[in-house]
Amino acid sequence: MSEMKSAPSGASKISEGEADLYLDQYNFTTTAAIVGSVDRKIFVLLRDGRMLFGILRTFDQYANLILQHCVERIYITEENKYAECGRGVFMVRGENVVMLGEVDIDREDQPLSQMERISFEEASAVKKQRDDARCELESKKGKTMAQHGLIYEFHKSDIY
Amino acid sequence: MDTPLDLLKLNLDEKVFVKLRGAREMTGVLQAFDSHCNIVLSNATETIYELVDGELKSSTKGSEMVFVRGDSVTLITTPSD
Amino acid sequence: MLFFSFFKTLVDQEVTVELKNDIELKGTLKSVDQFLNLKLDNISCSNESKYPHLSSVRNIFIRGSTVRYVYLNKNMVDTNLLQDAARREAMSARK
Amino acid sequence: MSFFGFDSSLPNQGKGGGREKRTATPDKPLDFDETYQGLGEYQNEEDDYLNNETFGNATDLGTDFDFGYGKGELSSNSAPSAAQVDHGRSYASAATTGPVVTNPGYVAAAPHSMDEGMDFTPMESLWTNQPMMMQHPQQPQHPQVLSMEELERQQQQQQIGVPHGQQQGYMGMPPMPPMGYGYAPQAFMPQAQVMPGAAYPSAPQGMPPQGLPLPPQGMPPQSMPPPGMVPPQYQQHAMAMQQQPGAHQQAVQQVPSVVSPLAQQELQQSPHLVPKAALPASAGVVSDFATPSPPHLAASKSASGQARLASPSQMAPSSQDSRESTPRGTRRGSMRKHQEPLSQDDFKRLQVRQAKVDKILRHSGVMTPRDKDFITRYQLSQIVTDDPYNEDFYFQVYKIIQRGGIVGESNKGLIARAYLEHSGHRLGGRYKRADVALQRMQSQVEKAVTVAKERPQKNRENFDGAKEGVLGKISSAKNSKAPRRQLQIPQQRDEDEDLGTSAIEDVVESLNGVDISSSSRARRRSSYAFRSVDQRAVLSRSGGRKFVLSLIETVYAEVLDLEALLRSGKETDSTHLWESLHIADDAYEVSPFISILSFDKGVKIMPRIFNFLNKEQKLKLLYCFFSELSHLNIIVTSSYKTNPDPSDSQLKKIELFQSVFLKIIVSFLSSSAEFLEVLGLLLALVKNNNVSFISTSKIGLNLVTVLISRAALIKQDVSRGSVLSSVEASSWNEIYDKLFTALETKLAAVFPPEEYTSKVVATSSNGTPTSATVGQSSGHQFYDQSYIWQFLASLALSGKLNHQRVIIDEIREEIFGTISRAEQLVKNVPVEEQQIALYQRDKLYQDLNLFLNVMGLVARDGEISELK
Repeated sequence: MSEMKSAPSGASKISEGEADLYLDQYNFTTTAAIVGSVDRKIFVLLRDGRMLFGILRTFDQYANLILQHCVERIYITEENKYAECGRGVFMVRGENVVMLGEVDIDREDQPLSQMERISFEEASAVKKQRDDARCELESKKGKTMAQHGLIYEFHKSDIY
Repeated sequence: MDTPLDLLKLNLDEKVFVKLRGAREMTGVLQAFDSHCNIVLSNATETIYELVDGELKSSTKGSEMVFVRGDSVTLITTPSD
Repeated sequence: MLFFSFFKTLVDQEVTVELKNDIELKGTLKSVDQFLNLKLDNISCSNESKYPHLSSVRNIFIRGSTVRYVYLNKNMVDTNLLQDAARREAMSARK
Repeated sequence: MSFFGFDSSLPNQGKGGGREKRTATPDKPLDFDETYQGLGEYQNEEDDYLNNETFGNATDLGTDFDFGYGKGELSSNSAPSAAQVDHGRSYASAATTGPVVTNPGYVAAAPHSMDEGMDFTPMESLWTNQPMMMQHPQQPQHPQVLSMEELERQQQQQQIGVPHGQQQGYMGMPPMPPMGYGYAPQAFMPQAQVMPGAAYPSAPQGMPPQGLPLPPQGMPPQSMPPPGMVPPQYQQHAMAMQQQPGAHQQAVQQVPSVVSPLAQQELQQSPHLVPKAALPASAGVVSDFATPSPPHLAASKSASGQARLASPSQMAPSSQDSRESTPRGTRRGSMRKHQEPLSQDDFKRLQVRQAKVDKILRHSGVMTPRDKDFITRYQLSQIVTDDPYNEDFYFQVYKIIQRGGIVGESNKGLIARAYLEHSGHRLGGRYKRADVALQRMQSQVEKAVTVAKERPQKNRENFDGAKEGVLGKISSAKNSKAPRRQLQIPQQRDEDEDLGTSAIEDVVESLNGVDISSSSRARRRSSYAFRSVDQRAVLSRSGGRKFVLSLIETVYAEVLDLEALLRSGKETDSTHLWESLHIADDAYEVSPFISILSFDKGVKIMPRIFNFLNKEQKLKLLYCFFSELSHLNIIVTSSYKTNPDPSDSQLKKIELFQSVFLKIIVSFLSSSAEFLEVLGLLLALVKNNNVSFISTSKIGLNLVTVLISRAALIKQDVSRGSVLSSVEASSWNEIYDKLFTALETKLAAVFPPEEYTSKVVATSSNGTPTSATVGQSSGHQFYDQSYIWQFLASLALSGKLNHQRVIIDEIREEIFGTISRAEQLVKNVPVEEQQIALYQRDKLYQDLNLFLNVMGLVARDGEISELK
């Protein structure tokens, strides 16, 4: 109430038409898209290819996320294996997020139940090897492409 | 003086050729653009270049309407043909 | 703001988003913001084996900058209106 | 094992003090909005959205009431007080009883919202019982007026899952567990009978609210919320709850080892030895507790803890559990089944699920509604611009087009509903109240816009900077994938450009006064100048492609400006638009206006241009158009002579021109053009063009037809009042003669050759069918010649007998050719194609007779006879 009253009247007052226009926008904010996932289990894919699972507790206007009970998972899909490592509470910088999504807790274990779980160290090593190989391949590819006048860039930090 | 975007505006509703990062090209009718070079093309044909044993091969993919995010775009011009 | 405005009209339509890592996500567009971050419902993925958990994901928020293309149907777009909107955008950018 | 004398039978049988009242609650769906509205005694229903302010007041409470985030002393107080408060329900008991069907209120709450498949946040569920209180004020247990002590007690409870900002808002709320994800019902937890929870209702009654402060004992800083002042048995309970592994996925999978009864016992016996060691689960489990949690919050934990303790041996790692997944929508059903005996798999699944749910529910609500509003407002204020309508042009107009112009309140309702649906807002629930949401949104919008407008102007100029954040800002330049403007060129007005334009304007202006009859302009354009469809060749003679395209864009800009004026109800002035058309621009060999029509977008804009031109301008425009028709790209494209092999896209261009520009001409001629004006246009056409070339093109022939048929109609129109004046009549005869002379001996050439028509048919049937062809199915299409017969008919109609004779003579072959083709169609046709063949035959006769009837003849059944 006080805020309403203290809102300066006159020049800065917005017209009803304008208010309606912005009302349209209300649902089209980053917040509106993410807020429904608060206090829910989500996964987050980071630009460096890391995959996090955890409960979204809060976020800010930069879409920095706070994940609780955070678990990092690595898939070695070609061998039908995966690994996990608990990370506790994570704050994820919004700029590193590729995508995030709500996980159905009733269905999330289904794909894993058909995979073999291996140690996280082992999986990390495989992943690193895989990523390194890819980096090398891609940068080589980039050079060849450049000779054909084509831009094919690859950045290590974008290996999602 | 015309800005590059003014030149792009001339090509609205015209066929354009777009070069993209990731060794891709696309032709299509320009339906929209903005200052980030985000574009919408209709009747688009994408050409994807791949290296197969060091040889450059290409494949194409068509779509009736596509939004192309500007940060992939490296060049927009009128098609040579 | 042109494309923000544009994507708002596509809400509740089925679109296919191709990411820069070549993955294609098909789903119903539920939301978009001014950074063109997209939120999709009922997603299906072209390459689910890369991210097996996507089968249990109900909705997905995609950071706009990771998007390469968004494939649409032509009947979702009023091309004449869109061209006009692009012109207006270009005009107001000049002013 | 009975920790606190918890009367576990209570939930099962649905009886006991306060609960009985609830049992009596009719099975009425909960309205969460109601809940929200009436937080505690703040039952100010009208001013619902002001709750935001209410929450904000929490800061005024000072530290005295700042119980947030599970300080140790709280655990001691709140648990007992939970029971103390007259709601007669402890967290523990509530948790166990939650979903039991004998408790209709709760059951109604949880499954309903699940049914909706979304937005059921624990926050909302916390309010679930509120409406019940409100709807049933007769419940004597509900304290309407709270003593100070009661207030304190309640506040202590409120910090359960409720962060600072909300405390005040939740005052008076009964201590209810979050319900969102559903609880394993007691039926699954045989051991719950001996579980300790029942101690809550009884034991705490005598507890002093503050409890006895105990020094924290050997707590690892991060591992657990300090048990502090909890009397031993409560502490034990808290421990037991905390050591539950559910919080972590890994933990879940390792459940058997984690929750061995032994470990449990150890914990109980040595509560102060914090269970890092006692927890065999991975590091993740420990870190689960990194965030201090109010132990008493473990309402749900106790439930699952019981479940786990109940049958540890049955626990299997969930990752090897091949159970079926439970889709969201089936939850309701699965909850209903709770009363039935369960298979082991189901049991396991429920346990795993319960563990997950517990983890989620604990600590939920860290982000308060106020936080959410703040971020939304922040983002809204970023969108605020000086010209919101313009910025959102496409959406705003599209919306109106799609809904047929109906906007207004219903629209707002939709917006509010959408907001409720994807925001997961606390207003959500079974019966979402859009009006309340709308109110909230409106107040938020108002705040956001007001704030944004007060922002110093300099920020506005640096708008990109202002938009940073929200995923936009990227620190590393190399990997910048942010939506950043890629083309930023300093904008400066070029003086020369202005000079150049004004020079052209001068020329245009000087020509503006020129009467259309002064057709003998210096620029006498060659009429048969080109044999090529090459667009560039034509364009180069009117300034080049780029120049013409820029003209078109200028025209668009003018039209958009005029339309904006029209929308806002202002006067429009077509002067600038007229100038931008370069109609009378003699600086180029071919009028730029003609070249504008070479582009689809130039054609498409014409109807909108015509909306703003006055009659004189329209006449001038058409005069220019007909004078330079031979240069019109579409004529070249649609002539079988210059373009014998038209492509699909060319056919579409022809189609577009026909349906857009030809239509404009027809409507202008029929609505506003005088006889002499029509003659003027026809004269312009005949004098300045090679008519016989134009007549080889479909568009050209149509244009000639339009002019002469309009003239013929006016001539015959008795209602016109007066017959033609002698001047009019002689002009007409003169011009017609000119036209006829131009066409004579070449009349047969209006019929495209067979190979051209068959190509058009083939192209059309491959691509989108156009009006160039006739026929329902692709196999039976043929070239539609009706436009040719229409032309011949109007030519014959306006001519004298000798003209008609010449026409018949010249096209005799085509007439008989058409008749024999028509007859051929129905011969030797399979029965199934009979229908199509008959239709096609009739169509051929119909077109032909259009012409023959003018001369009193009719063709049917392979013969020509006199029309009777």
